[in-house]
Formats: sequence, C-alpha cells, structure tokens
Amino acid sequence: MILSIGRRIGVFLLTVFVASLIIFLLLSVVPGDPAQVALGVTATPEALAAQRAAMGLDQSLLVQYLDWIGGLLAGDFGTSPVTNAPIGAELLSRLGITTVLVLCGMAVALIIAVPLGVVAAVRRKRPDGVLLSALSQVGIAVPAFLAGLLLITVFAVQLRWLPAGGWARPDEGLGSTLAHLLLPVVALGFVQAAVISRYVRSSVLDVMQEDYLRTARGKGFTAPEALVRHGLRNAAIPVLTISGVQLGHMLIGAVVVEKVFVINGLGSMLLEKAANRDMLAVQGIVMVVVTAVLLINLVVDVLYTVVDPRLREASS
Amino acid sequence: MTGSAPPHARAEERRPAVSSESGATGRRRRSWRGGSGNLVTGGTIVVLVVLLALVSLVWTPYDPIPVNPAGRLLGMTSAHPLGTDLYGRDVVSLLMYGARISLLVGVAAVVIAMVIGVPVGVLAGMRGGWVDQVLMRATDVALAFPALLLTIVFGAVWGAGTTTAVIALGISAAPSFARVSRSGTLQIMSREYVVAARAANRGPFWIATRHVLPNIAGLVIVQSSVAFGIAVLAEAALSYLGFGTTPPTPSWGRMLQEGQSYLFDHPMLVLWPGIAIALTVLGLNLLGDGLRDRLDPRAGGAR
Amino acid sequence: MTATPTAPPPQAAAPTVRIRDLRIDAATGTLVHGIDLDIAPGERVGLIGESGSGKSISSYALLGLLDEQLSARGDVRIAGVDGNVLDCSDSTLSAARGRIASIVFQEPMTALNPLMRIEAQIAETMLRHRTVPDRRSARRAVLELLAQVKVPDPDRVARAFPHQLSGGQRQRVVIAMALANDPALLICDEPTTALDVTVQAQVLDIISDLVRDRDTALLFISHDLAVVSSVADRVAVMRHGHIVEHGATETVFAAPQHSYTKALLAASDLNAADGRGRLVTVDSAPDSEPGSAPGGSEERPSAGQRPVVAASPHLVLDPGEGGSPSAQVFNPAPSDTVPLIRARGLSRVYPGSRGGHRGEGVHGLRAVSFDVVEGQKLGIVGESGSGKSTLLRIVAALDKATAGGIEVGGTDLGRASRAELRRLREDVAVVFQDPMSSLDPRMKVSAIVSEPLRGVGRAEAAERTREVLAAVGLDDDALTRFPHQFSGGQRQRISIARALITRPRILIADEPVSALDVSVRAQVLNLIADLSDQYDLTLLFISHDLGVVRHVCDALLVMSSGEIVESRGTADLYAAPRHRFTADLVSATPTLKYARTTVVTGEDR
Amino acid sequence: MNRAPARPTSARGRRAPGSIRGKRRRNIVLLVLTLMLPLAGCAVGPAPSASAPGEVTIALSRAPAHLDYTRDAGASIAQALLYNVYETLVKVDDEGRIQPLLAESWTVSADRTAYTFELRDGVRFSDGRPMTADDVKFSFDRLPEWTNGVAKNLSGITATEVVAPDVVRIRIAEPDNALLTTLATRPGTIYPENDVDRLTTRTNGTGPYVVESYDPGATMRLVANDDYWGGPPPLRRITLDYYTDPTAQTNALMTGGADAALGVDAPQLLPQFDDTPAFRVTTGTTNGEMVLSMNNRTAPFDDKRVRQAVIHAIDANGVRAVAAEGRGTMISSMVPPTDPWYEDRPEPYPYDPERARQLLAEAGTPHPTISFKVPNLPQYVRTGQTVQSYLEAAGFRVDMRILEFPAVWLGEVLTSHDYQLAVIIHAEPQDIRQFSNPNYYFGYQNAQADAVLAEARSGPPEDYAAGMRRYARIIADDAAAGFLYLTDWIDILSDRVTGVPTNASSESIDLTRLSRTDGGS
Repeated sequence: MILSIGRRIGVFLLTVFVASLIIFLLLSVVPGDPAQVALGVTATPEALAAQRAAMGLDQSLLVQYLDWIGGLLAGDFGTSPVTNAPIGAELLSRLGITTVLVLCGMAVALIIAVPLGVVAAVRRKRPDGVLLSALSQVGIAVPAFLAGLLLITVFAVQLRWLPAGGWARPDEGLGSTLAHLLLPVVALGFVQAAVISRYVRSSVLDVMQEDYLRTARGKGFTAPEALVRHGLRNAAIPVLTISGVQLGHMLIGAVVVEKVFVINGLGSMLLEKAANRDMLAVQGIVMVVVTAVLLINLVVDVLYTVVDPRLREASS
Repeated sequence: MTGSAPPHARAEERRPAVSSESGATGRRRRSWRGGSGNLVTGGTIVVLVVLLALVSLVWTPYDPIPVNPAGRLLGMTSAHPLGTDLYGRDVVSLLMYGARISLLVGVAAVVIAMVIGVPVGVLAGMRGGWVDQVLMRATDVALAFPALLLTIVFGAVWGAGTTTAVIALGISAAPSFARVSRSGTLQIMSREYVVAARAANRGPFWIATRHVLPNIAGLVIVQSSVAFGIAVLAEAALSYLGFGTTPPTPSWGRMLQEGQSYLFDHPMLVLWPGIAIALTVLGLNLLGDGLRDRLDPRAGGAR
Repeated sequence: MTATPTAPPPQAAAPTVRIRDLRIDAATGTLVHGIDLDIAPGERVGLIGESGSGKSISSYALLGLLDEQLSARGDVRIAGVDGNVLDCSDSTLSAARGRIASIVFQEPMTALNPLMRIEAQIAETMLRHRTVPDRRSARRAVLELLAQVKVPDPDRVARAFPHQLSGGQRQRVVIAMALANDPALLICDEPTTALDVTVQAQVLDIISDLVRDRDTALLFISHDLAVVSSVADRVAVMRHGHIVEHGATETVFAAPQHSYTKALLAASDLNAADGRGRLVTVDSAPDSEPGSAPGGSEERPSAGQRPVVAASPHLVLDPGEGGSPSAQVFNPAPSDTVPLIRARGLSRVYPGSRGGHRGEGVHGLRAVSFDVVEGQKLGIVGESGSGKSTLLRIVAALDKATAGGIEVGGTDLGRASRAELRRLREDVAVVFQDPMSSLDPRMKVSAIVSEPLRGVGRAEAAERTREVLAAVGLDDDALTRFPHQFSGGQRQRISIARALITRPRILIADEPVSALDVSVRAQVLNLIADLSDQYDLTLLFISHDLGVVRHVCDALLVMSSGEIVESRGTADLYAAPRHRFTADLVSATPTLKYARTTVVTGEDR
Repeated sequence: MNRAPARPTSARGRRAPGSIRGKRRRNIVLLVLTLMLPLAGCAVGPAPSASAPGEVTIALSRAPAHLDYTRDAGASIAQALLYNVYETLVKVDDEGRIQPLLAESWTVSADRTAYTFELRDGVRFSDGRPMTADDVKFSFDRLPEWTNGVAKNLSGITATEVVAPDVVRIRIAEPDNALLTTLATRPGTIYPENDVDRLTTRTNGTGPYVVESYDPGATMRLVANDDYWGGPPPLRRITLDYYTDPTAQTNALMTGGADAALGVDAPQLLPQFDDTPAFRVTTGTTNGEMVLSMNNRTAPFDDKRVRQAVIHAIDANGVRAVAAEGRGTMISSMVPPTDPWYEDRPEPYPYDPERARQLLAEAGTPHPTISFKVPNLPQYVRTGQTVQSYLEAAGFRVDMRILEFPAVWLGEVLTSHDYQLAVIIHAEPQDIRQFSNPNYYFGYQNAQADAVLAEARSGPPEDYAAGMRRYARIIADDAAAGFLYLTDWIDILSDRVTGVPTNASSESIDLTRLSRTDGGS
C-alpha cells in the first residue's frame, strides 16, 4: 500500500511536470513580449533590451523555464511586469478565499446531494423520487450566475437579510464572514448539489442492482438497511471521483459566483490578470490550479485504496 | 492497476457474460417507460430548439442585430410578444438567433472534443500497454485544465471570442470523450467478436472501424449530449464574464448579462434567456439520460 | 419493524413451505402461472428448468426478494412466518430471511460485498438476528461455520476480503452465511453453475451434508438435471412458468411422464444417442410437442445430416506413462505422418503481478508438447485456469508463446511472416464460447458471416455466405437480420457458419455449448460433429465438461495448471483415467442418476 | 467664468410615466422568479453601514491595474490618488477654478514664460520626508520618462529651477494659458525621488490619505495621513471597492456594503433608489466626452468626406439613449459646457444617413470596411454596438472588436495607433488640445488648427477663450472625430456621507472633504 501510494505520488509529480511544461510554453512563448508589456509600446529598443535582460528573457527557453519552475519550488511566483508586485502573495490570499468558498460550497453540495441522490434512487418510481430527480435536473440546467443574481435580488436587495456581496476576513468578525459567505456558498453548493446528486443517484442505482445487496437482504436486512450497510460505501466510490473532479474545477468554476458576489478570489484574479495581460501572473494561477486539480486527483486515488481493498491488493 | 478509470468501471467487466435466469426475466430487463419519458421530453425540447435555430436562418420576426434606440425596453406588445431589449431589438428574434449561437457553440465544441477524444480513447483501449499509459496520462494532464480556465487563458493569449471559447471548450471536453471511448473500447475488445475478427485476419483498423466505433457510438452520443449541455452553460457563463460571444452577435449568455442591470425594472429581460438556457440544457440532459437508458442495457429502466 | 416469526408449527408434519397458486406478473405478461409446491422439514426438493422457465423468480418470491417490476400473487406459507409471505412487509420478512429461510445465489463472485471482510459479512447475519450475544461469540461461530463448509484455512478466510478468495471458496462462504442461523429452509439458486466441475462436486457435497445434518428443508434450483439428481429427493420440472411434472426424483428421472421432461432428460444425457448415433435433442425426443422446444421453436436440426464417423483411423494414442508430463509429447503423430499441429515445449508467461505473485509472471502454459494429426477430433479438457484457452489463442495465432514452438500446417507460428499468418488464419477458424459476445450486435448476419472473407468478390462472398448458412441450418432471410433477433443456439450456428466460410482445415471450438440451454446443447454438438465430417475438419474442441467432449471427440488432452496431464482415446480415458486429476474430473462430473441409458428410439424426422 | 450650475437632480424626477404599474409587475415577476420567497416583509429600509465609525466605503466602477499613473493612461488611478494621496502645485476645485495646493502662491513673469511658486511650509511626504523644491524639480524633470501620453501636456516646460528650498521656478518656451490647469492634472504631481521604483505598488505623496493596501481589481484602502499639512483629514479610513459590474456596485450600496457609489455609469439602476430617502442621487458635470475617434492618419479616415459620413450616419441621441439611458449632454465639439470657451452650436454634420451614403460615394468608397475597437466596459459596448448599427445602415462595414480595458485597448489604440475607429470617454480637462499633438492616437494633422491653438495658448489670457472657441470650431468642422455626447457624473450617496463633490471637474474623485454625517467622524 505504501508502495502504491509512492507510485501514485511519482505519477503525480510527473504529471505536474508535464503540465508545467505545457503551461510555460502556452503562456511564456506564445504571447508577446513581457518586456514590452512592462515598459509600454513607446519604450526605446535599448530600454527594452535592458528590461529583457532584467527579466531574464534573453536567456534560452530552457533557462527561463528552469528559472520559473525553480522559483515556484522556492515559493516564488515572480514579479508581475504589470504591477511590479510579487505575484505569490496576492495569489496566496486569493487562493485562500476561493478555497474557503469552494470547500464550503462542496460541503453544502454533499450535504444536500447525498441524501437527495439516495432518496431519488430508492424512490425512483414514486412521485417524490421523480420530483427530486427532476429538481436536480433543473438545478443543473440553471446557470450559476442566474441563481446567484436571484439570490442577491431576493435575500440581499429585497429582504436585506444578507450582504449582496463582498468578503469579510474572519479577523473582521466571524459573523460577518459567515454572512458574506452564505449566499455565494448556497449558489455554488446548490448547483454542485444538483450535479453530484445525479451521480449519487446513478451510483446508488448501480449498487442497488448488485448481487451482494440481494445477499444482504437474504441475510435478513430490509432493503433500506441493506443499502445503508452494504450499498452506500460501494456507491461512494464514483461519488468520490466526481466530487474530486468537481472540487478541482470549482477553483476556477467559482469565478462566476465570485463575480456575481464580488468576491475577489482566484477566478476573479485570473480574469483580472488575463484582462491586463499579466501573463506571468496568469501562468502562476494556472499552475496553481492545475497542481491543485492533480493533487485532488491524487488524494482521491489514495482514498480509493483506503475504501476499496481490491485496489490495495492489486497495486501492491 | 493501469489507467485511472474508477474501480467501479472495472468491476462491471467482471459481470458474467451469461445472463442469469433472473436477469432475463427481471433484474436486467429494460423498462422502456422511464427511459422513453426522458427521451421524449428531452428530445422534444432539443428538437424545438434546433427548429428555432434553423428557422432563424431564414426568418426571424425582426432583424436581431440592428439597434433601434426609439424602441427600447418595450414591454410585451402584439408587435413584440416578448418585448424589446435595451438596444430596442425584438426579444423573440434575439432568442431565435441565440439558439443558433448556443447550438453552434455546443456542436462545434462537441465535434472538436469528439475528433480529439474518441481516437485517443480507442487507440488507448485497443493498443493497451505503454500507449495506453501515455495517452491516459496525457488525458489526466488535459483534465487538470478546467474548461473555464482554459477559455480565459486562451482568451488572454489569442483574444476572447466565440471561436476561442469553442476551441477551449472542445479541448477541455476531449478528455472525457477519451475516457468514455477507452472504457467502451476495453469492453468491446474483451468481446469474443473482436477475437473472432482477429482470428479472421482482420487488422486493427478494420476492428476499430467495424466493431469498436459502431459499438461505442452509443456511449459517445450520450457523452456528447452531456458535453453539449455543459458547453451551452459554459457559453452563457463566458458571455457573462466577457469571454464568450462578442457583440453584436446575440447570444443567450449575452442577453442575460445585458439584462442583468435591468433586473429591477425589466426582469423579463433576464427571465427569457434564463429560461431558454435552462430549458435547452435540461432538454440535452434528459436526452442524454434517455439515450443512456436506451443504449446501456445495464442501466435498465433504473434511471 | 417487529419480527413475527412464531413458535414452530404445532404439527411436525406441517410443511416448511407451502406454495399455492403462486403467480408472478411482469409488465410484459405473466411469468409464473400458478404453481403449487410443498416442502416438508428436512426434505430436499429440486426445481428444474431452463432459462426463462420462472424457477428462480419463484424462489425469490418466497423470500420477498422479487424485483420491483415484478409482482407475486397467491398463497405462500413458511413455517414460522405469520400469514401469507406474499402479503408481508419487507421488514416482517426481513426478520425471517437469514433465520427461518436462507438463500444461496448463483454467482459467488458478486454475491459478497467487496469492501467488507468475510468475517464481518458472516457475523452480521447472526448479529442481525441476535442469534449470538456479541461479536466475540460471533467470531467463534464464524470460524466454526467456515470449518463446516470445509474452507481450508478458516482463520485466514475470515480475515480476507472476497476478492482474495476463489469462486469455490466464496460460494462456501455464502453457504456458511446462509446456514449461520440454522434456517428451516435453504434455497439454492443454481449454486454451482458458475463453478468448476471438481469444485461443484465439493460444494454439492457440502450442501447435501449440512442440510442433512441440520434437517433443513432444501429447495435446489438448477438447469442441470445431473446436479439436481445428485441432491434432491423430489423434483419439480418447470417450463414456461408451469410445473409440468412433479414427483420423487427417481420416478421422474426413470419414468418421466411429461414429454418435456422426457426431452429434457434425453437431451441432458450425452450418452444417449438416437438411431443414427446422434445426440437426442428436445425436438427429436419422442412425444415432443412440435414448436415448443425450450430454446425456441426455430431450433431445427440441420439439413444434410450425416452419420457420425467412427474414431479417426490415424489415431495413435500415447499411453502417457512415465516421465514428467512437461517433457512428454502428448498425442504424438505416428512417425510416418506429419502432424497438422505440432507443439513442442510451448509456454506462455503473462507479465505482471496479478494475485500477489510479485515479481514472477503468471504461467498460462508450462512447456506443453503435443501433436494433432489431420482429421483428428481432439478434445482439450480442463477447468478454469488450466491453460486450455491460452493454448487455443496460441494455435489460432491470436497470441504468441513465450517459449517453445508450434507449427500449424508446417508453418512456425513464432516466425511466420504476416502473409503466412494471414494464410494460416484462413486455415484455422474459431467458434467461441459465448454466443452473445461473439457476434457483433451492430452487424447484420451477412456481414458477420462474411467477415473472414478477404479478397473475394461481392457476389462470391454472398454466395458463400448463403452456402455456409444453409450448412448450419439457417435460411437466407437470416442474412439481413441482427444477432439479437436469434436465440442462443441459432447464434452459435451463425458463429459456426462464420468459422466455416474460409473453408478452414482446422476448427477450434472454445466451449461452444457451455452457454447454451441443455436442449440446444445437443443440437449444436450434433451440428459440429456433422460439419467437421462434412468439411473434413480437424477439430480442437475445448471444454470444461468431460461429458460434452466425450460425444464429439475421438481423443482427449486433459489439462491442469498449464500442463497436459494426460492424453488418451476418449473411451479409454473414461474407462480408466490414469492421472489423478483426470480421475477427479471424471468422478466429479455429475451423472444422471436413475436415467435411462437406453438409446431413445424416437421417430426420425 | 461661465459655469453651468451643478445639477443635483433626484432621479424621481426622471421617472417615466406608468412606472408604478411597472413596479408592481416587476415585483410579481420577481416573486415568480424566486418561486416561493416571501416578499411580504420586504420593507426596504436603509441598510446599516458595514463601515466602522470614522470610515467610509465607496463603490467605484473601474479598477486600476496598479498604482503608477506615470505608466498607465487609464483614468482610474488618478481618480483614486490625485489630490487624495498625491498633490500638485495647484488644484482645480469643484467649480473648475484653479486653487493653491502645494504652492501657496505663484507669480508669472511679464513675458509669461516663467512661473515662480512659493511652496507651502511643513509639507511632508507620507514617509515623513519634508517636501522641498528639489522634489518639484525631480518630478518635472522626470516627465520625459512617463510612458503615459498625458505627460506631453507639460512638454512646454524647458526648465525647473530650485530658487530656494521653498521656491521653485518653471520656465516654458512660449506663454501657455493652459499651464496652471495642466499643472493641476496628473503630470503636475509632486513625488519624491526615493520611491520611483515602487510607484506601481507604493505611494508616497503629500495628500491627506495614504494607500494602506491595494488588492488589484478589488479594494484600495486609504488611511488618514495624520501628518497632513492641512491637519488630519475627516476620516480614519476610506475603502474604495471596485465593481466591474454596475449592478453589484449599486447592490452594495443598497445593502449597506458601501456608503456611496460614485461615477455610476448605468443609469438604469437608479430607479430603485427613488423611494428611498436614505439615498440621494446627484448628477454632475464632467469633462468626459464620449468620443468616436477616427484614425485620421490612415485610409479611409484620411478623407474628410468619410469622416463626415461617419458623423452624418450616427444619431448621437440614439447612442445616448442606449448607452446612457438618455442622460448626458449633446455637444458639437470636444468642449464641455463648463469650459469658458463652450459654444452652443449646432452639430455641423447632423444625423442624415442619406448624406452619409452620398459622401461615401463621393469619396469612392461606398462600403468601407472599418476596424472598430471598443473597450470591454458596458457603457462602451453599448455605444459601440449602437454606432456599429448606425454605420452599417449607412453602408459601412464595421468589424467591431471588444478589447479588454485598460490593458489591451490602450495598448492597441492609444499606444500603437492600431485602429481605424474607436470609442472612449476623454475625461481630462481641456483635452481638445490633443488634436494638435502629432503623436496622439487621433493622428490628426491640421496646420491651421495647430496655429490657432498655439496662438490661443500663448496669446493674451483674455483672448484665450475666444481662441479656443475658434479651435474647437475648426476641429468640429473638420470632422476630426465624432463627439457623441458629454457624460453625466452620477453619484448615489447614502445619507451617512457628505463632502463629495458633485461635478467631476478634475481628473480626481476628490475625497479630501468626504466625511460622515452620522457622527461616525
């Protein structure tokens, strides 16, 4: 098991390395000249050359890449040619905000989706099951920002129960943080819940057809007992996968919600940096997101081996 | 363990080939009712949207592009059943034209994803070994780039717009096609008719085109309808973020975005495109579910 | 959720199960048309039927385990359960399931929760019904039960997860689970169908023994008459949702009354042949109802039947004495003949480390040497994992040996060029096991059958397709249909037609009948025998079932663990198996007790 | 000085008839939209402020990418920093008059080419260093290093001399009537030498507030500079929250997330503040002309007839209706009514699509294809789309591209001049002079106009207005660009704040007198 985890980590590192190459080529080589961005178009050729040298752009691509990746490993994301400010600090604080948002959103999503999906599966022939299933279908189909907009209109603008947007750091008062967090988390969580509940439903349905569930009933468990004792853990495996995938994608996918609720998270930072053509910052953000997605995959993979003894064996 | 398909996918391959008696009579019997309900509802919605888009090619009540400052923000009238937008354009015409854009984005993204993903998946599934390993690792890498991230980055590099968005959405949907195709291919490759074809002297290309592709077509179609729905939603989100369809081309996402600041006085401007998007995605998802029920006998009438 | 099992019934004579007019309906129609059946305490009843006869769902109805799509009516009483079982709620019945009545399902590979240890899975049966006070005593009981079902190392098995156990071990675990609470009734639904023959025999013994020891009533469901005959005191024969015949096993088997029973018995008995030396099929059986064969009315015997030719004249058998099996050439060709297939020291090692054999690969074949001469009909017999399928793949040039060499028709497969391989593949055709899987569901029959033809004009291809279809007894209108429109037996005919279209010299049949119903099995075996004569084929017939190869083949190779352990003429081998494994196999193969051994003298059609 | 009065108008006055019914329907629809949410209890009262006492949160629209306005031509840095953080020798007040700031007084030489400024005593940069004449000299000497076009406005300065530690003299080549006005803008900023490498991230000005932190695109926090020469400012802290989306901007105000929304450019959002006495909406003047810039240097706009055709083709009132909900003021040249040389003159090329076609035909290009670059902000997108629609109706083929503002649009249009048609608000005071800047993106060259401008600037001060009037007329008659309309400056203020200037008469959003009315300050 240790061995298999070691192997997975190796694969993870290799994948991150390949991804970093792609990101570097896409964002350092393809777009224009960062020195030009830094100095503006009116800069003299001499100034440009000096700037290029200062930014290391006169080096070979390999050296540039090594510089960048070496910096990343040391926690240095470089200095933005646009703002002249170090990218890492901003990225970190934005990542923190988005992580809180996404984790809370995912928690809400799971809290809603798991019971919803199970009920929708078990009662799929009954009107309430059909209704739940239909609701989740509709939930998937509603664009997240529309949901957010309506939430704001009703709960913030009309009812004045909650702030319309923004972010409050916990050190500014936990109550305020929670109040600011509630609507965006609900908007994010509900849409995700709709997506995940479909997977819960379908994997519970799959499990309900498994022979061992029938065996469990043969032992004397009622259908719901059998499902709880024997089905849910098995059904959790595909749900784990999709939750992992969704969690990674939400880091940027939450940008829509961030924008609606004026939360300055990672997605908003990406948008802002992209609009300002701050490619080094964009490069850093992409690298962080991609690494996070791959890391989540790794964790999910490792969780599999914890949940499923077959994998423990097979990979050792 | 090779690849990274979730273990439950592998478990299904262990199912006995011979169906048990109970399977023949009950457990795996197809119930057409649940599936066809989804299929009919979803199909009807999708067909309606397609019709709307097709009609918009030859006729819309008004030209949806020119601005008409004199006729802005009209409510529902007989001349404009759903009113006009902030540019004075007829909302019905905009919705029809927007259907075209949404479908275009969806179709183009799905085609790109399919063209990249399916060959990769089939190749990985058929060749196995290191080819499979390399392709699936590559798929993992590609999967680590979320669609929105890719679109925003592409927009920053090559300029935002429908084409950029479609390419980015297509690329980011490709890995899921590759995975679906691969797992489908693995199942097909374990079938004896493939062994029979090999025994009958048929090469990999023949097997891929005559046996694998026709048999995984169902899976790919289901995946397409899912990816289509995702693309339609993504187009809306991107338009909202300013990375999608560029003006003056009307799109549902842009209509939503433009109508947003009129939510207070003219909420219908948000409502109509919102309904259009939700309905279309709903239709596509239902269609996908329905098709899955039809094409995947294992799912039976369960879904 | 209160349990309602009551005290034992007042009269000892009262049946454990009493079924009256049980009907099961699905949306598409009625599946079971009112059956009646009693099982007395300690009585062992066999329920026989082919697929689709309704035998399994009837048993599920007894325990309230029917699928939601199905509904049961009638009156079912189980001693210890209040009222009509069919009217009981799931929670009421769940108190009885596993305690008063237990069930063992067919498929041991999937019947256990893959994520739970065996101990927990067995223990929860007892903890659920509080038949043990605590976990510790549950553990003791589990080990005891595992010992009773003769699991080799109960301690290890208790700690294991299901995937770490073989199929036979898993089925024993399932049986242990079912018997954990000493139920009054045990239902076994095809409990051994998925198991190897030798394992099947052991499991059947265990079931018989345990049931006898505990005086448990047994309802044993199987399509295999031989298996049922070895277990049951009394049998009921089901067909199309009806019990067509019912009585003491001996009576029913020895003197069947209903025509279907007769036909089924005849078809099951692979020793029985009709007047022309052909196996008896349900249709050819006397008194058979026309057009109502279990496999479907379209199952007709092929046209152009030929009498079975006696053993091949070239056959020279090696006595198989002395020396290590691996060093020995089995079934050697006479020195004056060049064998059609000549394998020497053939090995196949699969890389990787499946199943805990870290480092070393898995041996599919271990240095196998044998010959096959032209025209021979050679059976290759072995259990799962014996290497017979690996051998097939190598002979058909679908796989390569990792060591040793094989020549087919003088071509060395290890060194053959592409062109040579292509030519060779035209000479070697394969019929596969599973008629569901071996035909591409998206291709029309014409395309399937003509697939092996290359470099042949369209017209000629069509002509040859029609020809081979006719040879396997299918009409032209089959050409434009899809596989799912055919029954299992017909599909296997299509599969055979495809194999024959290149006019091969060698036909490899890989368990061609093991997925078929009993009645159809005989037809297909007849067809293969006929065609291999008609087309002068050299036949390699692979099977796990000695009974099946016995009829078709004139010589046998017996394989075990990747090695050939014995090769003999069929009759000799049956009469006096030399290798211990062969002996086990012969003795484990269930035989129809009580059945008539005479040749059926039904009217020829 | 001829000044138009500030126009604080309640938005209520602009309500369209029938909007009561509209409002009821809207509520019903909202109810439907949200299916089940009870709106019964939605008594809309003033939301309590989220700001702490002594602090004010302002909702703004356009965020600067960084803090260095020597590099960036966008207006948003100056809006936040000028006067509030950085100061100039003189400043323009809310009524557009020149007032002393860092210079207590100044004298002009007889030939009007030397200005001597007496610097205020006790002025310190926020890092504590005293501000001296050396800093003034450094600041003006560094102007050539600005990568931002506005520094060109002070290119007339030939020398800056330190007369005494608190006296500085500026020499200009020719007399310039606009010098003081220009010194009140960005290029006139005084900053110390020691921090110039960090201008993008740190400020070191002499103003009443200091930038405490800036989260790019999101929030800028200004804290009081307690050592401010004018005494501590009224507030401890001002938080500037930037909203790319105007709905979010007004929502923040409505829900107490902000105390004022300044420079709101989505008037459609105003009606919801109608019924709420806790808010007041003010409409002020700006220098912001919505200009349809044409690249005069290249075809087809090197042909005056094509330029005229563009202006004839567009109904500026229609553009104003779509882009500003009918707000703003029609102008015929690039002069706001607040400028002394403003002239109420009819548009020389009024809306006449037929005439536009005719002119195009005369120019030999009946269907010219135009590359039209539009910043990606809602106001501009609306303007662009409407303009495009008008132009295409007159025979133009318009390839409209929406570019990210500021980075991409400024880079392509303002810096690289890679455009044919563009739209942008020019908000600098007296920005019409840019038509005589040969390096400016207008690419306009007209020796006669240049001469008129030079004469006005160097001529006697009393002739300045007349000269500028003449200049404005030439620019308009030559169809150098399209002047669509003059934007309004819309503020929405909660009753908690006061001291916000109504008009946008300078480049700054002057928050120096901002304070709270609810005892918070």
